[in-house]
Amino acid sequence: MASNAGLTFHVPEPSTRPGDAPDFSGLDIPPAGAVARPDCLAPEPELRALPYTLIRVLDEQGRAVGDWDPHLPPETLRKALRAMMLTRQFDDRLFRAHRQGKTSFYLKSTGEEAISVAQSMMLGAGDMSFPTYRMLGWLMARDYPLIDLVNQIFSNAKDPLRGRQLPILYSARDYGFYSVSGNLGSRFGAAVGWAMASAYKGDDKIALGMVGDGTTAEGDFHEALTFAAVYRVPVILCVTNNQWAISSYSGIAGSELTTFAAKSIAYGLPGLRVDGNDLLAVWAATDWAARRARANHGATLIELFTYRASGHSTSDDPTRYRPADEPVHWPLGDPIERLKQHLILIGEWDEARHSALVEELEQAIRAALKEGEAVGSLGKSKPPLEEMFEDVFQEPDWRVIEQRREAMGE
Amino acid sequence: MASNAGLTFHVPEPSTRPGDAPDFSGLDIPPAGAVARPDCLAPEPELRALPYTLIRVLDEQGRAVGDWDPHLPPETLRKALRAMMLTRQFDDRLFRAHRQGKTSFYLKSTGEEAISVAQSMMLGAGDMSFPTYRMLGWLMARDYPLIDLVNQIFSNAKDPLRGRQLPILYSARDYGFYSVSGNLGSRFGAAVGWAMASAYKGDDKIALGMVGDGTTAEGDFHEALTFAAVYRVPVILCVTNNQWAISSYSGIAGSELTTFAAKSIAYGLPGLRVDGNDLLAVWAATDWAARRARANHGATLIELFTYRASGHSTSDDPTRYRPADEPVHWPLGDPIERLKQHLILIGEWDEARHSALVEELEQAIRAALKEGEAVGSLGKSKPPLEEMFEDVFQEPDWRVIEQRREAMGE
Amino acid sequence: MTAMSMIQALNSALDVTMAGDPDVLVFGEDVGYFGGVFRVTDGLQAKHGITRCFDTPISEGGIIATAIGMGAYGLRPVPEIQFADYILPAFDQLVSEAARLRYRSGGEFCAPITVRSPYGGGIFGGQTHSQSPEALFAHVVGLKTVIPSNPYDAKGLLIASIEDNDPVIFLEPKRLYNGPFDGRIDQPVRSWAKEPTGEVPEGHYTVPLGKAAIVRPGEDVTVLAYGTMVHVCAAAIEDSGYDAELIDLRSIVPLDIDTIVESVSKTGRCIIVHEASRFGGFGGELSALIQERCFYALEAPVQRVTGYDTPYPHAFEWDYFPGPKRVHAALDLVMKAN
Amino acid sequence: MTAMSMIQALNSALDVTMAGDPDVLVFGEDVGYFGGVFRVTDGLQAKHGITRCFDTPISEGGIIATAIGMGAYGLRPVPEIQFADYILPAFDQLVSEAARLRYRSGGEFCAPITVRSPYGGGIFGGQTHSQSPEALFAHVVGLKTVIPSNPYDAKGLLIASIEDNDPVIFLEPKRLYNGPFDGRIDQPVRSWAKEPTGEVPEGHYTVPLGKAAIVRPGEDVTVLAYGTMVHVCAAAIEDSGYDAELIDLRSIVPLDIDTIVESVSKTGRCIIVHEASRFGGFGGELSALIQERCFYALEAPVQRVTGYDTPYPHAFEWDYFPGPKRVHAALDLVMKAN
Ligand SMILES: Cc1ncc(C[n+]2csc(CCOP(=O)(O)OP(=O)(O)O)c2C)c(N)n1
Ligand SMILES: Cc1ncc(C[n+]2csc(CCOP(=O)(O)OP(=O)(O)O)c2C)c(N)n1
Ligand SMILES: [Mg+2]
Ligand SMILES: [Mg+2]
Repeated sequence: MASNAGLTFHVPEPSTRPGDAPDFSGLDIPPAGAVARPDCLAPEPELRALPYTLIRVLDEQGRAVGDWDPHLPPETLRKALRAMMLTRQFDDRLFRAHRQGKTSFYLKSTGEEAISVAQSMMLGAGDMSFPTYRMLGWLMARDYPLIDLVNQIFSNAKDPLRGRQLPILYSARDYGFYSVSGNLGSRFGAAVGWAMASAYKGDDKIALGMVGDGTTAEGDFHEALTFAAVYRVPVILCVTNNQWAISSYSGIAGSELTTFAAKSIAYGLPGLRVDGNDLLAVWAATDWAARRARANHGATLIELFTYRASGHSTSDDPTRYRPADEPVHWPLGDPIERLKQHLILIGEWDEARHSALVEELEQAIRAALKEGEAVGSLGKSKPPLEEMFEDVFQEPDWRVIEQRREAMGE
Repeated sequence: MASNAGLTFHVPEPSTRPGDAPDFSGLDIPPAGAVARPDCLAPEPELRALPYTLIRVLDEQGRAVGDWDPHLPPETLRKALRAMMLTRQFDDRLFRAHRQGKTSFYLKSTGEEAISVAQSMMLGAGDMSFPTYRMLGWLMARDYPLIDLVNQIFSNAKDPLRGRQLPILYSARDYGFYSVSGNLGSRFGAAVGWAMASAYKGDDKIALGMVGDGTTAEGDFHEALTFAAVYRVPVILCVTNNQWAISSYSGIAGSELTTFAAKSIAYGLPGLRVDGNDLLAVWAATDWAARRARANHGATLIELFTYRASGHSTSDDPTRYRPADEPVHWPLGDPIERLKQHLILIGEWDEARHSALVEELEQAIRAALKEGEAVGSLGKSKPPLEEMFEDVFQEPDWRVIEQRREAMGE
Repeated sequence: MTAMSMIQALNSALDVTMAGDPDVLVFGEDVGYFGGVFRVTDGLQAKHGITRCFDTPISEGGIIATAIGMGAYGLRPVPEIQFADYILPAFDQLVSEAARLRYRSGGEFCAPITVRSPYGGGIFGGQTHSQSPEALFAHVVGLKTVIPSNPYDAKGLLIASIEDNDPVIFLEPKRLYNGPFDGRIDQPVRSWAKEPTGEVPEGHYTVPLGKAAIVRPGEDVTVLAYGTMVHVCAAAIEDSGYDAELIDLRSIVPLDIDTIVESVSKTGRCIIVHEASRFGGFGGELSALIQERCFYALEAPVQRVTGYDTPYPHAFEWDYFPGPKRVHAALDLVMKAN
Repeated sequence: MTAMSMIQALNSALDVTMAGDPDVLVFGEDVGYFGGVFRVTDGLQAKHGITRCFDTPISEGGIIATAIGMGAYGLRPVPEIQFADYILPAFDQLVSEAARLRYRSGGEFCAPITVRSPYGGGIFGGQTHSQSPEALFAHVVGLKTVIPSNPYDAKGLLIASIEDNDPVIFLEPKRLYNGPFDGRIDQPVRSWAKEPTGEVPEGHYTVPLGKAAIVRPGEDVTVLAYGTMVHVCAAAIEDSGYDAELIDLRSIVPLDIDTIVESVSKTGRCIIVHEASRFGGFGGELSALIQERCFYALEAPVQRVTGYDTPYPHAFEWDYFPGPKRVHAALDLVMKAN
């Protein structure tokens, strides 16, 4: 036995902490347009370099460049811009509502809006996403009623989820949005099962599963990818790498050594690594994976590389574990600004229209909030107590019936 | 939405079933010596081709060729041959003992002996393996007493595990052999934790974890590799790909699309794919990974490519799901025959010595069996009933004490 | 009616539902071409096609997650977990996803899945092929747990479970697969062939969930059991000579509380028998319910006869297994009380 | 003695054991630099070094598997699971590995690990930040389950758990982290500062596992509780005016059966209170044990006051939470019986 005493192990640490100057110098960001777009039916062995680069379309000037440009009509781009802005403004407003004591919890997707907006718009109405809590953009892009969001966040008498769920853990079947839960990762495999069921029925609907970078460490992640690969399932499995998991940076999930997209290689699946702050790149990559899936060539893993610009949630204060000004130094910019700049550059948008839109959305949000508050914010209104006892099973059994009676003082 | 109706999914199937002629034509086996041996401290990005080839040392003539030849002294080779033969003969004898009703269960490692024998001999006495049920060779290579094996298999009064475990689920701490359990996969992460603990203490001991090809689909597999990679843990994580998981061929675990060694790439770890029927190749690959681990360069994933020559266990009949004569057509031969041929070729062994050794081992096994039967086979002897109630906790609580009293009719 | 073993009855239940409903799929480790390590899915792949009955990777979490997704789409999957001991890697999927989906989504999604799994001891399977985890499921709101004790019930309950729109854990007493077993280990092994409950209709029928069976009416004492223990209790009652009322719960969630209360109110005495370890086992819940609801009728403390609070140890199979002697002793105890 | 919140007391327990034993390691999601989402591990990394208190990947199974391996080597790991709701992905590791290792290896290996996790409701955490899974652990042979109700006990029990050579599930009632809470939601929030049990020694001491505390002696009726419910029961007893004996179990495995039996034998009446859902909950086991051992002393049926058999619903926090009113009603019920 060769024996060098003194084994050690290593605990990854981010390069900067509070008080340090932000440092993104370690990032290797290829220029927009630099990555060639292979045929979406290409066999996996030909695709093994893709996980180690970064697919980008919008360059620093706001031009759409390269193979991956999805060439979307301006109308579509404006709709995407609107959905991203609505998400951002709604998040900010409801975050404030939490600070005002109107609900128990809130969580924003600031800086990550391009991801769910692009994917929501790109995929079909009948496709199903298995979202995380950070995908409000999906619903915004599909015009989910603001008042239903507010009522859910307030857990009030008109809450579509009947007061049962923590704020923002939406469920919206008709909008292709599967029930979110507090448990991380445990729905990744359901995305695969749903898509397998669609394939079993010879249907044309595909599924999209999403987890955060931190959540890739769960066994669920591996199990979902294994099933997706083995049965060649029409599903798109995604990782939003916003580089943080509450206070842990992505190195704790393994990013010191490789990319999240490269996890695809373990399964013989293609892996795309995408600038997640670039709506066009997200769109194009999702489209590539969707075409592959619809052609029965199976699943793709997509890493959406982005940055969590806000705290994790209302329970978090990121200045305790990373430099307070880190968000403003993030080199891949803001997804809303970047799309706006592009639209202006191609002559399809201007500052005046932008300001007007901000105002219009603000009004809509204010109206929805007002309507929701009229019903009641948390604690001021709640669904009838019976709702606590419904849907445990399709038909309540004697336990639920007896307990309902007790609770209602009958 | 682009929509081609008619999605499908795919269920992998082996190329042959009972009644078909065995067919290994799909295998891509490079010649022995073809794969270059990179420096064991090389960074992972330079190693990404290794998982897609096959490290082999012993060629068809029995010569040891190429970079990976570990250049072992003949004495060591003869010791390895002996341990493999002892494993094979013991397995055959105890399998028959099961058929004779002397125990409830048995499971052989026929065809896979090179793996655990090479690893057991190569690693140090203080290193710890987290084995599967198919690693008897590890114990044989370290001269674990045959009588203790027999007594465990018989669950008799002298069973070192006190009648508590199913036959062959050994535990042998002093032999670097962690407690095996019926649950697949759930000890892979413990191997990582053990090695981390060793590193924490600045010790020089490393760990080896093992799972079968089928078991790679468990979440445990992914979680162990994630922790091993993130903390740069001195552990060797291995997959014995014997191409079968009871009745399911390895395609059901994902081998249609890639290799098991390639799963290393997901974690930024090196992956070696090795001819598991070639004791020298297994030795060399384990040595490479051990050197890397001991130099604090972290974990390696090793796929040992082999073939399960017998049924899964005494509960299995492989002729129900694969051609009955498939084992004899397996192109990578028998590990015992191959090492024997090599030893003869280099003038360090001959048929007479071989026959004598067979006989010697047979005697030793027969003696151990006799001794075990004198104590009693299953049902004829068992440890004292108190043993059922020991070791639930370090100190029994009142429940155990009361129940022991009841059971013992006190 | 045809004579069927429990394995054949379960196989028939799957076959009948698959034939009647194209949305029923069966999958699990070794269930496809091979037909399952206990042969329960034998022939289903050949008959219904490889996309309706297929092998899965060894990943219990993945199996259940896949089933939940299929259920959310609208299918009615019937996954098998090879041994109940190996359900635990899927425990989070069952508790956090399957059991909670309908509730948390306000009824938008549900998990109409039936998870079949052989459980229990009596086969020298050692610690990890013998466990009875039913209490872990009974405590999980949103899960149903069903345990048959004979071929007729097995088929009818399995069909009812598959047709149910909530997640069902369907535990199959593996020691009863090929014949009844009453714990008299010195007796010859029996088959289902000569048993009345081994006579099984070939077509579709259901045994409703939540309805216990009074296996043997009686006046002296109530005996509550399920699975293998039903047969053990019948033997013990026979040995004891008491006029005991033997109730086979058949499903523990939903629980047939009315039948239990009615019986104990009548007899005033009760024993509860299960193979699982005692502490925190389902017997505790039953005992609590009975003393809550029949307190003034009780003439003796309710007794539990159970596996010990140890793992299931290989050499001590028959010491651990709660056989007719231990049940008989408990009957004596409650009958002699007061 | 220093005034400490439960968070500070737990932090002190970790600090003291880490200082005294180099083999104690602390790890989990966000526990390192950040000090844990509830701040229980605050400052430990800075003080004891990054290899002794560190962040882990989000992988509860991986965390526990790693801890088990470390324990087998000879360390004494204290992993944190961020919320008890998220222990379930590690359930197989806890049951099949940690709990069984000593037994199945004939004592060659053991798992001296302490799994800390905040549990319970009362903080509007919704379905997945409010659950009380203790019954799932109580049924698992080989696991100990400890639940403190105040800072003094929290520190002493945590040190005892870490020093114990068997695996301990250490559930921390998160609603009590910063102050006692008796369920009177109209009252101002209290802190531990003015409570006697908030006076905590700075150094090393232990509170033994398996020893209940008689919080309030009484003659009329026995009240069994643990965690947050101890405070709720105290309030309800105060409201009711009965001379109730309030017992804080402190650990449910090992269970202090002697103290329970002694009390109920004396009072003849008993209520059991827990926040977890009722069916199959730990109250069932307690109720069964009591009627088995105190049957002839009982003057009224043992009553359970528990969470309902539904998930923990966000808007209905105070309907679900078993507050003092419901406990009071149960006291009336048992006191008026007979
Ligand atoms: C199974 C589980 N474990 C732990 C948690 C606690 N938790 C909530 S969010 C979070 C971080 C998630 O990080 P990531 O996956 O990167 O997603 P992000 O929040 O960055 O979108 C953790 C640890 C949880 N909700 N579920
Ligand atoms: C968690 C778990 N799931 C299922 C089983 C049942 N089982 C026992 S062996 C086996 C096949 C294992 O195949 P593989 O990992 O390839 O190992 P091999 O038997 O080929 O050595 C299965 C499914 C088990 N023991 N544990
Ligand atoms: Mg993240
Ligand atoms: Mg195998």
